[in-house]
Amino acid sequence: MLMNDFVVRFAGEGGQGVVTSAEGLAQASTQVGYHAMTYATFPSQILGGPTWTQARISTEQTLSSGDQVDVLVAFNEEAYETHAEEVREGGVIIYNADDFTMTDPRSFGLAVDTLARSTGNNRAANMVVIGALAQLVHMPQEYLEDFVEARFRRGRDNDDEIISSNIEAMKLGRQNAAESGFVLGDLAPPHPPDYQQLMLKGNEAIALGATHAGVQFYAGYPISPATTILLWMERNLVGEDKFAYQVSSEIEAITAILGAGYAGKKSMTATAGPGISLMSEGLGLAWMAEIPLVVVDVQRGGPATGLPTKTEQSDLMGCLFPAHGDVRMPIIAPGSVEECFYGAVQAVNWAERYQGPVILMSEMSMAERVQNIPRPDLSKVPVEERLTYEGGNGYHRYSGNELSPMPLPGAPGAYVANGSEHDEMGDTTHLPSRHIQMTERRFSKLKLLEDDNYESDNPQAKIALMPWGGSKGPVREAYDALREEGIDIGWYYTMNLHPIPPKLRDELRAKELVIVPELNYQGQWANILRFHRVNSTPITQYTGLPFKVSDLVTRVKEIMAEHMEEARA
Amino acid sequence: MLMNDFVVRFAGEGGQGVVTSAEGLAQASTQVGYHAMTYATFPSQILGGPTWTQARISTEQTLSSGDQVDVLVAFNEEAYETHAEEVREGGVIIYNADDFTMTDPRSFGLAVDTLARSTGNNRAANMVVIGALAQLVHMPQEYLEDFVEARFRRGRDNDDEIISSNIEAMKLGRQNAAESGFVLGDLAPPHPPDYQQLMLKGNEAIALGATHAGVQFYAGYPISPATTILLWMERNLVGEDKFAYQVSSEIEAITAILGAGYAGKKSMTATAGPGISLMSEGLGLAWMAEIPLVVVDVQRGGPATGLPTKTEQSDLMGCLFPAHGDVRMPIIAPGSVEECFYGAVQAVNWAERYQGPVILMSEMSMAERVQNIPRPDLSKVPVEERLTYEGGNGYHRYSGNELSPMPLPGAPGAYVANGSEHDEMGDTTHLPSRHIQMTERRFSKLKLLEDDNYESDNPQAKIALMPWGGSKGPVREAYDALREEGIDIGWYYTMNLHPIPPKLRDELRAKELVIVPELNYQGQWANILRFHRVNSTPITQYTGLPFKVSDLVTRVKEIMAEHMEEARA
Amino acid sequence: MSKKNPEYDFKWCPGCGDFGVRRALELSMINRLEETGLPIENNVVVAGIGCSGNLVHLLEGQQPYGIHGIHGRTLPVAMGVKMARPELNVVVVAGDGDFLSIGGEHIAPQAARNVNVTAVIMDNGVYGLTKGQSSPTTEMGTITSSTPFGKIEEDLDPLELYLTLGVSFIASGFSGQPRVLARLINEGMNHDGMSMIHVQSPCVTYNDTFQLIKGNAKEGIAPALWDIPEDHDPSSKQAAYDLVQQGGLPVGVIYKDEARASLEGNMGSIRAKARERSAEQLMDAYSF
Amino acid sequence: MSKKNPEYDFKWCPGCGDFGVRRALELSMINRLEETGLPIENNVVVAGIGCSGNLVHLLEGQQPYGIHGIHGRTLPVAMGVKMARPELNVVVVAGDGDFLSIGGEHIAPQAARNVNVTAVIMDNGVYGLTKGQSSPTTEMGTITSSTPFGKIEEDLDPLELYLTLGVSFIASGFSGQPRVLARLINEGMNHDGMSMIHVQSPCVTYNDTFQLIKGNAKEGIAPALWDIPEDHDPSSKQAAYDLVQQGGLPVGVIYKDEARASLEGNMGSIRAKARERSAEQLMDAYSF
Ligand SMILES: Cc1ncc(C[n+]2csc(CCOP(=O)(O)OP(=O)(O)O)c2C)c(N)n1
Ligand SMILES: Cc1ncc(C[n+]2csc(CCOP(=O)(O)OP(=O)(O)O)c2C)c(N)n1
Ligand code: SF4
Ligand code: SF4
Ligand SMILES: [Mg+2]
Ligand SMILES: [Mg+2]
Repeated sequence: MLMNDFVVRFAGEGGQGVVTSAEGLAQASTQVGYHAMTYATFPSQILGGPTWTQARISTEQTLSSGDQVDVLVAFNEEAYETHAEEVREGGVIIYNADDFTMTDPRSFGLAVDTLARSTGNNRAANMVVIGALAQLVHMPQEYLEDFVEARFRRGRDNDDEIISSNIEAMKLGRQNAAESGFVLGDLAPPHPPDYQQLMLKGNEAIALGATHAGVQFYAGYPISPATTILLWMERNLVGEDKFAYQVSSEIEAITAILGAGYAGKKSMTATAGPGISLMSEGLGLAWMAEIPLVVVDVQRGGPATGLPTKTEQSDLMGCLFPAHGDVRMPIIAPGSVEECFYGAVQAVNWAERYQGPVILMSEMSMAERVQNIPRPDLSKVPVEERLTYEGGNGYHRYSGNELSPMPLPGAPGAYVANGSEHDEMGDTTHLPSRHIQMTERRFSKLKLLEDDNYESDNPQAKIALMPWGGSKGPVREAYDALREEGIDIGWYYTMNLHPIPPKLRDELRAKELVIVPELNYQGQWANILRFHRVNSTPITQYTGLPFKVSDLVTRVKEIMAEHMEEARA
Repeated sequence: MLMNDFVVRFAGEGGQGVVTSAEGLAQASTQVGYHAMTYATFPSQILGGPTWTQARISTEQTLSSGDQVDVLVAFNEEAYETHAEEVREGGVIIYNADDFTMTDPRSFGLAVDTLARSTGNNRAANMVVIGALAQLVHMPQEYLEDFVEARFRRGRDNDDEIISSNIEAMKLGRQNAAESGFVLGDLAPPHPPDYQQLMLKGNEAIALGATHAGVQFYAGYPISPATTILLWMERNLVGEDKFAYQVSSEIEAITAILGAGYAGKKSMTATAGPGISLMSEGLGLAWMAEIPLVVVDVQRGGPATGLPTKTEQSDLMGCLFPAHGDVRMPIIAPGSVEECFYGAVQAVNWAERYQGPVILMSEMSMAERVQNIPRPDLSKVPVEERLTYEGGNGYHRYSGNELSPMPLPGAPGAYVANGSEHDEMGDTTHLPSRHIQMTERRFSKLKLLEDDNYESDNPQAKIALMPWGGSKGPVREAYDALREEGIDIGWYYTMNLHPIPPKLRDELRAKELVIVPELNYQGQWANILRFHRVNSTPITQYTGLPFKVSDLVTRVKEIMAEHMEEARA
Repeated sequence: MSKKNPEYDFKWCPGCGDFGVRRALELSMINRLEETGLPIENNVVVAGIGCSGNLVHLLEGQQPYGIHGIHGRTLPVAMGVKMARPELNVVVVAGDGDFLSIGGEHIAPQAARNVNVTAVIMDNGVYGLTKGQSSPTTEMGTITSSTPFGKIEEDLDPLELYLTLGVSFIASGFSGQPRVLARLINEGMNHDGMSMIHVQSPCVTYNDTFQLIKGNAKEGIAPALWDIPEDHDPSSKQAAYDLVQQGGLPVGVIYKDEARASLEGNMGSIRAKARERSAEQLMDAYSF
Repeated sequence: MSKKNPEYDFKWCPGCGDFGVRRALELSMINRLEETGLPIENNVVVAGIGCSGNLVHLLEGQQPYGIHGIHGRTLPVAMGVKMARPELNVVVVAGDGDFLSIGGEHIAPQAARNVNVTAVIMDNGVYGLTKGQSSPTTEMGTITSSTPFGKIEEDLDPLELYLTLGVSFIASGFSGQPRVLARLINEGMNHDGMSMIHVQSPCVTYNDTFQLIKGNAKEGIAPALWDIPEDHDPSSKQAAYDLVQQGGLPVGVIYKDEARASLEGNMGSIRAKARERSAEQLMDAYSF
């Protein structure tokens, strides 16, 4: 039978090639035109420790990493114990025969390392695995060979050697799988996209987006799962007029980029929840003194030090209202690796446009998964520049109730960027009239960020689903399933959590009920929607893991049933 | 004609006795059985600078400092210019004839310092003023003499001298006022309460309440308007087992009291908005590791450094959700100097009861005003102790989904108070089941704080007023005025902003409309009420000043009218 | 607590220096129990965030109390515990990043107060838990994941810093010598004032300095490690400065000021001057 | 900007030391304009929160750019301005509480980086703006509003701290000598690296030290103030340490290391090694 979808989970110890195998399979598949997405978990310790990665290969765009595991590759016994039950019925288990043996009827052994060694290339173990997996779904060998060619042809003298040994390893894997007699079916041929693609992780997409948008100043402090953005910037944000640096804390990070933003550079930092908490006061200052900057929050499990290697969507309230006083941060929450790129560009554009801080909320699950996305055509991704003051001295930088041109040091127009309430020149004052003017000025600028960018589907339904951020994928899959079952429910989604597109807000207000699946306890976005007078109710999960599509389908049905009940009552 | 109410505004330079005169008049009046409340503003500079204080004397309990100024005492010309228009028609202006002269028909001059000097006591200037004011409302001289007696009889050899010179000064003031020919009327005689009273400021009431509740550990960092609590504690929280100390920052303050709370002491700090922002991460840790502590936020104008000497209610979102992750702090917001005392006791009791952080939200306007309150009968103000573990070793401190006894270092039951997600012993874990259990455990404990303590009046009205915190007084006055006009509106009030009394929440949900006057731009409490599915709308003011009763009356009527409109439409 | 606890899911890399520091702390707590008779629960271990901080969970045997809170705040938390309950023995365990970078602000005030806690710093010159970024003690020029072109910041000398800030007890040690280290920790615990035990505890995964510290005769690498000579006078600040200037990794007590009163001691002097009042008495001042 | 600005509502107390520091900074900016021809707007003054920080609003004459942000964060903000726009002249003005207490964490990293900013610290040994609490430089034993029974914390020696942390230019001055101070500030501005100008700027309201500093012959009080002798060698760290140990209030340049590269300079060396790529080129690495 023909399969459109192939889900493999690789489980074992850190260092056993769990991640490389999964990413290898994903790469091999996308090379030939499949869509692929991985989902990675991380051991909390540095070396070793139980870990697993899942790869989903599909003929269509993938929305989630899939909850139906077709094949489990168990690199050790503990991995088998932990994950065996996740394998769908009719699924197959490949175990590392070099490490252990067992008798599960669904399983066959593969002497991964022995076979690799036999090719004279110890590092080809993951190719053995990929070969075996390909066999199980009858993926043609030439597909794999193209990938090996593309991956290892680097103009070294021993390229041929390496390539042939890797191909040999795959063949051995294939052979063993064939001998095992197990077959899952035939993976349908891919529909290769006719456009260029990128294969990358969410954090890489954010870094690229920020770079395209013109970020020239980056200061950060290491913290999982945001560290990779800092390391990327330190390697790539180099050259004249560019600065990327590891500072001594998140307080230094936020205040340093604030100084840079004031001085005229597009500046950014990235952190996780604990860093957001430490940036509270600095974010309030950026709001008060009207200084453009971007903070990326790659969310992990909270509160406090929380769950550094798990995924969650629980920082929303902390990001919207990070500080004391009347503040409300613009928030962009991408829902896919692709949106991580466009979200980052938009965050930088927003900061420059309204002259203030913007928070880009990503999540562990997107930060670390690899996914294929269409390569953005940069010529079509507009980049905005801040409105700067060009006149002479004696300028009143804070005059009026709306945005005004921002002077840059070195040029005329000197003023004081002031964290105390101030008059039009930026000098401290306590006049009630000034506090009124400046407060309204700061909030009025948010209007500049309002647009109509949101997704909607089946808009006439009385009940609608509205996920946010990284839950978009699984919720969309659940939505499609519900619609196929003929259930009348609507779909709404936007990256722009604040300010929310006004049209979207009005559409949502007209609904009887808006169901919000989100990965936190309080139902934070559902609460915010009620701020907006939308009748919302959350579906919450706080396990440190993403939603499962099947769970979502069930829970949405339950809520709809209850709602009908009440309506009747 | 008989007056039940007498409002005097004293205006001048810092150092001219503006504050001492106002507080002197208030004290003199309360001594003889009137009720009194002052309202103080502060110059932003250290010496001098324009400042004013208002004193309201009344035969009934005072709710606000009054917006109808009967007498303006202008210590210098600028003060006259600034405040003259605030004087009600028929009001009187006394100007400091030693400083300037003028011709306003409503005014007469008083050579304050010259007259004082003529009594041989230069420091009696404010007595001259008080004497003159007493004359204007025919307050009997013996009232004043009782006060002087009570204030200056301290067992010094020259007590008699001091007392007679002060009385002399008052008489001179009286005489001059009498000669001026101005009269306001006769202040109705007081109904002296038959109970003991205290005359104190909000910050003093908080410090006393905390002390009664058993706070033994205080760490703080100076910041207006909370500094006086730190200074009070350093002077008075002394002796065995007690510790009060100025640390190097708010981050040290919150983490130090966290250590003390863990070690078994009732601990507290007080700060203002900027400090709350810096305490974000520490508050999240206290929530996560379940450590009792109390943070007092004496709100001032925000955001950032904001308006250090002005009043505002804009820290609510920052206090409810101070940090990243799923947290939601218990919040108590007193609405009067008296409630500052009881609120402080309750805050400490709450922290010990549910084993976690509690935020007491006060305001600049309450912190610095003097008011007479009934002396609390401490024997009737219960103090709670935390549930501590008494058993042997091998205890699981975090077992179950609800509160459990807390072990104290030194005794058996060792565990790790952990800011990462943890198992029952407090060791770090990433098991989904544990994150579920611990999250529910942390939120379930809030139930222990739910009670039915709230005020309600005219409960059958479809529209209700619900202020919070320091706006209670003026809003109550407005409410009484509206009711006298026969307007059908209800009244609700509670100090317990989170968790909100469940019965109150249900009553509010049943309303067509709940009007929330609050001193911030966003309508923060109105927003939170919509969280709770209450149809709320705010009346906002962001001037750095408290509400005026007259403004409130007008705006409530407007909103009610609009509402009727819509209802009809 | 790991052995007893299957859910706890962190392990140090095989060969990590922190194993030795853990052993040393276990020994010192047992010594203290024997010296004072006070149970292990009388110890409170305040841990930083890092591989090092996980020590509080990995201690074997009878368990002390612990706090494993947020990154960089061990000292003020420890101050809170100590000043709330002076009879407790409070020990800080933290890494170079936690203690000297994000937490650096807390050293000066605690030293000025002379808070009676003992801080054991596991210096591996790197951020281990976040996988190998540079820390304040990483040598200038070093290539790390966060300094791909070499670190361009001068490295900090913690021992000299402690001296300048007026820490009243300063010792230096090596994780490879648990018994020696235990003795130093005990001496710090017995010192009535702030005690710093700065330990070189190599990170074998991201910054393996074992060879540099112990030396390697074959490869002609002289050991950085040297024992502080008997005749060093730890009561002399000048001698301490001179010793620190010599570089390498000195093992032993560098400085010890026994004359200075601890914060607890000074609070006593305040209590002598101040008049303690009950809440009722304090209210009287406002009463009429 | 006060003169031009009726709404600005802060004034220093008559006789406040900060008046002299303001004058000195005005002079040094004018000198710099004459030396370099760069306009005053080329200067960015990053101010701390305190009476001292209000200097940025009280400057007379042609106005520089300013940032008056939040308490204790002047140094990292200044680093951001400087590394974003190295052609700007960045000056920090802050008080002892802002810079050494809540902001103390930022000195070590900026010194290690040798960020090319000039910090002018107005040390009055007290928290002025909050009305007289003790600060890190308040002498031990002093009674202040926050130490009603006397301060029980050892006071910090900022000059020794700067030396230990490796600040590459350190000068000490007195607000009563605006012209001398201006020269020191200019020398700091011209130094390519981190410059500390630590100024005794008495608070006449809460901690009046004018007499102690200038001395009083009648009352037999010797001046604490002394000029650093011509023959002092500021390039020698040892000489600098010795000088600081002598106590009192030395006026002049204490230490100056011209050999060390600034952060900006070191970034240049990175740029030499690194390969700059456009966003398009960077995407190629992920493209297929
Ligand atoms: C506020 C905050 N920022 C960043 C982190 C991420 N983080 C965890 S440990 C660590 C540094 C660890 O280095 P070190 O203190 O030297 O300990 P080691 O792992 O080397 O023992 C960092 C940056 C965090 N947990 N919290
Ligand atoms: C986060 C924060 N904490 C506290 C304050 C209150 N505050 C303002 S200035 C100041 C200290 C001022 O002392 P110093 O830095 O020495 O300046 P000075 O007034 O003496 O010139 C404090 C504690 C604040 N503004 N922000
Ligand atoms: S990474 Fe380094 S410090 Fe962390 S456990 Fe491994 S060896 Fe030890
Ligand atoms: S309080 Fe002190 S520092 Fe502040 S202005 Fe007055 S004299 Fe100057
Ligand atoms: Mg380290
Ligand atoms: Mg000061």
